[in-house]
Amino acid sequence: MPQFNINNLECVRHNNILFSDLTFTMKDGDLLQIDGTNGSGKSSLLQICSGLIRPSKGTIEWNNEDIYEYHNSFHKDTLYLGHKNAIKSSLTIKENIQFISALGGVIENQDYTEILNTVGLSDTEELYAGNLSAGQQRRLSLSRLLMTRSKLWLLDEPFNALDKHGKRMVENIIINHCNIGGIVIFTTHQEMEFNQYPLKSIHLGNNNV
Amino acid sequence: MYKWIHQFGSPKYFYNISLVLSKWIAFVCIACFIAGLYGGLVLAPADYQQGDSYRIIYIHVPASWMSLFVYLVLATSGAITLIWRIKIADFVARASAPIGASFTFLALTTGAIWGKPMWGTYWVWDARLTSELILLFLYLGYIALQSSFNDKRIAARAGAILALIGVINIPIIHYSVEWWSTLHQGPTISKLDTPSIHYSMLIPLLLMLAAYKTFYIYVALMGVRNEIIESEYNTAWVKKLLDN
Amino acid sequence: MMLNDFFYMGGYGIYVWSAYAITAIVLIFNLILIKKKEKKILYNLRKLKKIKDNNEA
Amino acid sequence: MSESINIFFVMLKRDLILAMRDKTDFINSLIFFIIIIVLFPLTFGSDAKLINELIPGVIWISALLATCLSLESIFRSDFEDGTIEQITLSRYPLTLIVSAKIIAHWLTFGIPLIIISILMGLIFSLPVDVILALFITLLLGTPTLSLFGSVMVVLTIGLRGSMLLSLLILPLSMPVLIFSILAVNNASINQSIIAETYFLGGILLLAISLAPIAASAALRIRLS
Repeated sequence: MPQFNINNLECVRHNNILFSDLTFTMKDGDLLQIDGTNGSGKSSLLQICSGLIRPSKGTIEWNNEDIYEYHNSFHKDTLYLGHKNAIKSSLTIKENIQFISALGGVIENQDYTEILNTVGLSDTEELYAGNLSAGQQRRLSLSRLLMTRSKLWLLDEPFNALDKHGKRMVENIIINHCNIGGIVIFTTHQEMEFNQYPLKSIHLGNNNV
Repeated sequence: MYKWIHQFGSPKYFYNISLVLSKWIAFVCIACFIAGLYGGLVLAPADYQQGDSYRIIYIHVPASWMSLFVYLVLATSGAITLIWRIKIADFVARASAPIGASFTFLALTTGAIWGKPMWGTYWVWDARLTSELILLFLYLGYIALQSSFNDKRIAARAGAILALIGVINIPIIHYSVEWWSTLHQGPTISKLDTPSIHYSMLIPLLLMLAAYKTFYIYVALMGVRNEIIESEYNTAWVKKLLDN
Repeated sequence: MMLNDFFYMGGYGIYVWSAYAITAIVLIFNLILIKKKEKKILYNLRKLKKIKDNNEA
Repeated sequence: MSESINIFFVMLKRDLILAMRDKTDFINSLIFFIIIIVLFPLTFGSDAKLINELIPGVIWISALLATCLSLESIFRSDFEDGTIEQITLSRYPLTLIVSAKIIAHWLTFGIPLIIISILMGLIFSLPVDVILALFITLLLGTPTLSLFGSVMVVLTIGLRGSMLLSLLILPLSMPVLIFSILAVNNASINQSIIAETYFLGGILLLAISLAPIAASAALRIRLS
């Protein structure tokens, strides 16, 4: 049973302690929202959880294994989505989506129309991604949530640039993932509903959890 | 062993040890300089071919040896930084780079000055001078890379990769330059058991080498102490130190 | 006479002594630079500490 | 395992398509390459014998500078749009993906550069042996430059100015340059170039085994 343990985490950026003594545990089906003011370290926390940056203190364990020591097995179980969309504007939507699915480890699924329908980009396969609006690019980027075998999702501001409809869509994808035992950590400063799904939350900035 | 390394790698411990060591090192350094200079400039006889101009050897050869040695230190501490993440290794590399570049610069200028009476010109494309010049570029690149990062931790790790690639390349560079160069004299001291120079010339040379090495250690330790204080200034022992 | 010979270096004096002079300058320069840096760091940190202490008091 | 090989080809194909779509980057560096070569005869006058002696070396120096210039773009767009994080955190070995990117760069930039060099040799009517030596040395040398260069690109990406990149690459590429020039010189006086070829091959093997690992390590460092 996968578990994600954060112990005594401390993050220092530019000689400022952003947060310290942060400890929490996540089990199957857990959904965690991190909020806080700008510069409170939301993105840094997600980047630390993803293994991109090392914390100045503390440990992170996945299945009771340190994520730096066993980074191969950790990366296989993790999906990280940052502020940036990782979409190439000079590739078509289909080419983008093919690359996303290959990187996510889902190869057998060659029919992308359903996925494009789900994220609301139907019949756009041959368009260049550069022609899409910011919101549409975000949707395209979020399509990686549908093409991954990873259990732990780390989403940085997934609702950015999305309209009400898009927000609902992403909420549903996240709830579906949690319902089948996935773990999701996301940052946002918006109020979230999630159809009464039990939502944990961490507030950064005043060091209270 | 690992525990010992970690204890030695603890900034406070290193700081205190290095303070004590520095005094002795300074003493040895000055003694070696005096003895080496006296032996090299006064006692040693003039060379039968090069006359007194060969006396530049006492500052040229140690400088070029040290230039290579310090680069090895950069690469070694780089490897330690990458593998064990010991802070002191970062500091050693950071403190060593400028002095290493200085040694390289000295090896080049003294070599060029020595070249004037020997070859009739300041610069010839001699193998050792040329690879020394490339080594200087490697140092300058290292320093430039390190100083363009704001985050010292990232700077140290990026520098470590550069130094490791550089150190792998140094033998290749040296060999390629040697291959290419036609104008070069054989190494003066390749094997210590069969010295091609007389011992009255050799002993001052070794003394000067010791002087250079201790000088390097002295300056590098001082640089490391600076880095330690700067990065640990939030800790209790540095605060106490600042009160004095 | 002896001293003259010493500085004359069999005609190579200018080369030998300029090489030694450059070496001395560069090495001493390294020493001065690092001493200066030490002073600067200590000065800055002490100042910083003073500000902090005053804030706390 | 087969999945990892698949991602290698996916990455390679993607970078090749991208290079074909955003042609400006590598076409500009190829034009830069040609212009430098043309500048030399303009500076040294039209003495055919002198030019013939100089031009192989000139081609090599131009290749070196143009490679420096073109390498800069190899990871740039991936850093800008966040792809690099997705790659680094993916389930596949980073070295494999990085290797695919370097190979793609060499295919789109190195091969045209070699072809242009041969054409330049023909235009300047160099002896066949010299052109052959140029071909062999460029074939072994340009991938080495791409490999070591890519490490330096990752180290310097996003830092101020691209001068730093050249400052790091040029000293390290000295051996490749020296052995290549020696080979070409030997060819021009009808001597064997086998020894130099072996050295270039050896350096290439070293670069193949080291550079992808170093570049991946550098990537992880730069993202932290």
